[in-house]
Amino acid sequence: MTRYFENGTGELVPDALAGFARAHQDLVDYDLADGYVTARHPAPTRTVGLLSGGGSGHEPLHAGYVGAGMLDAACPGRVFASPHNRQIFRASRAVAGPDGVLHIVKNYTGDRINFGIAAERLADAGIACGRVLVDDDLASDSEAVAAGRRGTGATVLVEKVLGGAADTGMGLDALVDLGTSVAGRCRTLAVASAAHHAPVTGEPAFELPSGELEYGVGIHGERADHTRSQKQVGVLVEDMTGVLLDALCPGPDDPVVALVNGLGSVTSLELYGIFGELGRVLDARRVRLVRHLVGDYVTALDMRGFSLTLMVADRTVLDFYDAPVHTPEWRW
Amino acid sequence: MTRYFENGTGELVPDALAGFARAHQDLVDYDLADGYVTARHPAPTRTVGLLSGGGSGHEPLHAGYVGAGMLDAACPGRVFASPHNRQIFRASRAVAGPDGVLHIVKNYTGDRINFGIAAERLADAGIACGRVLVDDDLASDSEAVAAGRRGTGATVLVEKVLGGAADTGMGLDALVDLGTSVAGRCRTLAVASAAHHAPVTGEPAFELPSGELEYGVGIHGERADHTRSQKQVGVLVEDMTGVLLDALCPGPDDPVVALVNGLGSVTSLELYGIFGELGRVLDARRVRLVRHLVGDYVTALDMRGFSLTLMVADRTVLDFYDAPVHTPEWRW
Amino acid sequence: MTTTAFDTTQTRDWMRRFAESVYATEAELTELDQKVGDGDFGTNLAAGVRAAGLLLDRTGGPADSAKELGAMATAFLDEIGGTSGPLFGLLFQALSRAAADSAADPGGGLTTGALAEGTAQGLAAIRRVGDAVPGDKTLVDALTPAAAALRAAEGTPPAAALAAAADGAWQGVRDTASLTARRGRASYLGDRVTDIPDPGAVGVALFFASAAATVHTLAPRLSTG
Amino acid sequence: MTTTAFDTTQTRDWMRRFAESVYATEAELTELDQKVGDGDFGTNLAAGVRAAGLLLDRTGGPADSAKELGAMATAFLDEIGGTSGPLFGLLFQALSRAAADSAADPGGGLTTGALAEGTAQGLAAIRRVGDAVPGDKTLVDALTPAAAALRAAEGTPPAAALAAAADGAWQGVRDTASLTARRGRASYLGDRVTDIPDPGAVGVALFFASAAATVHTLAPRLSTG
Ligand SMILES: Nc1ncnc2c1ncn2[C@@H]1O[C@H](COP(=O)(O)OP(=O)(O)O)[C@@H](O)[C@H]1O
Ligand SMILES: Nc1ncnc2c1ncn2[C@@H]1O[C@H](COP(=O)(O)OP(=O)(O)O)[C@@H](O)[C@H]1O
Ligand SMILES: [Mg+2]
Ligand SMILES: [Mg+2]
Ligand SMILES: [Mg+2]
Ligand SMILES: [Mg+2]
Repeated sequence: MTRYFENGTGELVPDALAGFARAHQDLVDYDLADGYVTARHPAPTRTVGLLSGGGSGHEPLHAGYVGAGMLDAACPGRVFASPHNRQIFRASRAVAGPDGVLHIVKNYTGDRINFGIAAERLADAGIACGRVLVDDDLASDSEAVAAGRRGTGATVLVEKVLGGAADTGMGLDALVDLGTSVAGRCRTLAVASAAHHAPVTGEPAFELPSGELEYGVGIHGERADHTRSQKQVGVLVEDMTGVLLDALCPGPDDPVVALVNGLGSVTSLELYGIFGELGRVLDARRVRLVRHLVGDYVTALDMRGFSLTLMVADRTVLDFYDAPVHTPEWRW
Repeated sequence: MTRYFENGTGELVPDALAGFARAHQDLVDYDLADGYVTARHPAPTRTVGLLSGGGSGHEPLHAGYVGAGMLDAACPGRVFASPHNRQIFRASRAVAGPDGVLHIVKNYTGDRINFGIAAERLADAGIACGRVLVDDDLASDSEAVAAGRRGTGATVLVEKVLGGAADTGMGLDALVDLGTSVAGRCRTLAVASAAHHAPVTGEPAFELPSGELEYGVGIHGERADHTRSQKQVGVLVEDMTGVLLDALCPGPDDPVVALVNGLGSVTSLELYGIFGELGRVLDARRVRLVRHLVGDYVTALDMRGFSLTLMVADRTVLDFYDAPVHTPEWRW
Repeated sequence: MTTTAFDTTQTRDWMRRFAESVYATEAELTELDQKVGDGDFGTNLAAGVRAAGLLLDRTGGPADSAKELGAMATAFLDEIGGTSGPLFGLLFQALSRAAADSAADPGGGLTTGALAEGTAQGLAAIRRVGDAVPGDKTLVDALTPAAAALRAAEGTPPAAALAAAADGAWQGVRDTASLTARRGRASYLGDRVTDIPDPGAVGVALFFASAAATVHTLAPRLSTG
Repeated sequence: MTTTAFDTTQTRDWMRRFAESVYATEAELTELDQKVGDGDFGTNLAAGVRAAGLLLDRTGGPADSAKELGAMATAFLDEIGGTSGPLFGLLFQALSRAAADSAADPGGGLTTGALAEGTAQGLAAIRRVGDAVPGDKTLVDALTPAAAALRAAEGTPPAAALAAAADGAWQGVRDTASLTARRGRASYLGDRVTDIPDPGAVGVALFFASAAATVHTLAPRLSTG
């Protein structure tokens, strides 16, 4: 109780979920026993339930995106720890449609393991279950990382697109294909100028010398594999965007969607400044920026940093992205 | 450039506004020369333009609330410095309706002075101008503070209610009366467990010993008039709510609206936990909580704290509050 | 020649030294305002003198003292927000008006009488708009003794009169250290902040002191010991 | 009697000492995981032993070693997320199954053979699910030598065999310090983190070491000097 406003270690997540459930009782139900959140008004046209989950501390991900047009259920784990398989299994059973349930999983070992065990149990129970793995983080795109790229900011884009698609009645296999294809066309890079604070100790998860940037940081306070000195934000964004574009190589006619995402305690002033720089860089490179989001979508507790995500879309993907959504934290 | 992502001192606000204007060009226009933001699609039924403004660093206040159903214009000053009178004068002239323009002003000396000078100039130009002063902060409710209570979190509630009212075609005098009455029925209290960081130096604006809370902090890093030791959040919220209710004394049938507001870098987990506690306290005291908001509405850069605002409403006020709104940061 | 009135060059030098003093002490002013306010006073004041300089660049510079002071007034009133920006603007506006009046008199230039009159008028306007009285721990506490010193010095040359005004202002600044603020952001702190002088008052003292020389650091002038 | 197999009381004492060791070293484990991961390993492991304790309270406690280990398996598999939670659960599940098998044998109880078999099966399951190989800097690096030591100790009493397993595990832990992680969160750090042992591996060593005595602090066991 030095920095976090909480009732005690370990109470942060359950207390938050209770408050969240009351705040949004018109939109979501909260299963207290098994600790998952479900949508109250899913589209009747859906044949597949959409479920995601992962460690807490990334709010609004995932519970904030449960509702019409997006997720049918979210399974929040403890802070930075994947949900356990029972939670995932029970939530999946609760929201599975006639064509089963789709798991949207960020690529982290813990999430893969727990979603994997839950999938085995679902198969055992005769419930069809598919998986879309999100692995957009460029910083972990290296031979040395056997686990593969991490899943980060792109998760919200994948959830939104799949939500729009599921509302059309699309079946499980088609959703898996679509989601896998969309996830494959997203890349993210994240930087931080200060670490998040560990809830248990109230202390920064790591120390960064003043003027240094953690370049390629993860969303759990995993440090990046290197630091670099802080530059003007225009230069920084230009560098980051260059790396993302090199990985994605959008064609001149490809519509691109951008997410400028705050990791926790970067100010809205900075995020909009960063978006301005991103727009300039994309204009100069003749990239067709057709949609954008600016705000805190996938956080890392109170980390002081931001991530840039680019998604190469097409007409179909954009239609699903534009489809109506009504969740606690995303509405149009 | 040690902590803030920016292009240099003094560029934070103009760069942010440029990015904001591009991000929300479907909703707002940005006058670069005079530095104000206007709504692109105000309701044709309005006869009075609604304008607010103040120092930057409180985002989404005010520019994030420019749009249909809320503000017609916002004048952002430098970080924590009120806008200058020319900015206010020009923006007022741009959005004044046939029945004039209404200034929603947070009670701070600088804002009063600059809005005051602008009002003189508007009178001179033959434009009717009214003012609603928001002064909800309980911590500055003291004989010793000659300037009176500060204006803080309630500002967004007043802006929303007046927006709904203005859309009905309500005239200037009636809006002033309504706004003044609504502002008078709002009280706020804010606490922080860590200071914001000054953009110029990147250092905390003040040091708080670990385990201490700044109790009654302002939204510019003005320290509170005392600190107290950090308690469980349930105890803290109970204390704060008690003080607010003592000041407002809602009757058993009065509908009450609550705002649980993050000041910058408090996590969404904590804010929902706080809302849960607030709900419990209000239930126990049989206060009729009819509406609520949970999130970052009025911030103090990256201050680690939150504020609680209670508004005693009535049927009319609730109708205006519930009216449709479509701004960059508030939509329903 | 310099004994009875400031000519344009002297006024311009004074304004330039004031700008220099503000830039030189910006960090110290920031620190003071961080202790009793929100830390932006130094930035606000620097933005004002910068805006005035840019304004004069654009218009090709002033032809007389009144216009030099008028540029300061326009810059601070029109471009600078915050609490102190328009208040300083009101002071400069009154000084500019007094300078214009005295320029019309035989002898012309910026006389001690004009300085006394302009400062008195500026103080009155600031008190009207900001509602502060002496003792509230604001810039009024430096401007009041400065105005009194100028009035008492009528008949003496402007340089001497302004030196007396600066002395009075610095004393006013030091006196604010022991006051409990009742106006401005510092007032919210109650009795928590003591022994810190008011930043706005320091700004006023800087202004008068710069008539004689640039102020490169505040520290020696703030110590009451 | 204690020479050929652990009875229920001995297994229960082992599990209790393990819980105690976890609580006692939670802060040290947190610190380790902060350096190479995300700082929650200590919390996750503590949540697991706590959940197992609560489960046994609810069910009135176990009747035999297999059920004692089974409670651990259920708690970790069903209640604990994170990477390590279900992996530890798989180890306990395999040990519980082996214990149940050996209890059916004449002589009964938890024999060294059952411990060796269960650990080998657990290791295999962990490798199947988590895809790690020795040298990836994970808990596999402690579990592999522990499994080998148990296999080599078949025929000796469980207490001696588990002591050998603990020695092997601690050595495995110390060896991870010089490895570059390829799995788990630590892998994202590349070569930036060296000389820090893997927290999950420490958890495995704690488990085997607790058969003999509670571990109150990690420090002496981690130093390679
Ligand atoms: N009501 C007032 N009348 C006169 N001067 C005031 C008043 N309130 C504040 N001041 C002066 O303004 C100074 C602060 O200016 P500045 O930092 O620009 O304003 P803000 O408080 O808006 O950040 C204070 O140090 C004080 O001298
Ligand atoms: N693929 C894997 N296979 C086996 N063990 C692993 C693997 N990845 C990580 N681990 C182990 O898990 C430990 C971390 O556990 P924990 O902190 O609970 O997980 P998380 O990384 O999800 O926070 C690591 O120290 C390592 O021993
Ligand atoms: Mg974790
Ligand atoms: Mg200010
Ligand atoms: Mg200030
Ligand atoms: Mg971990």
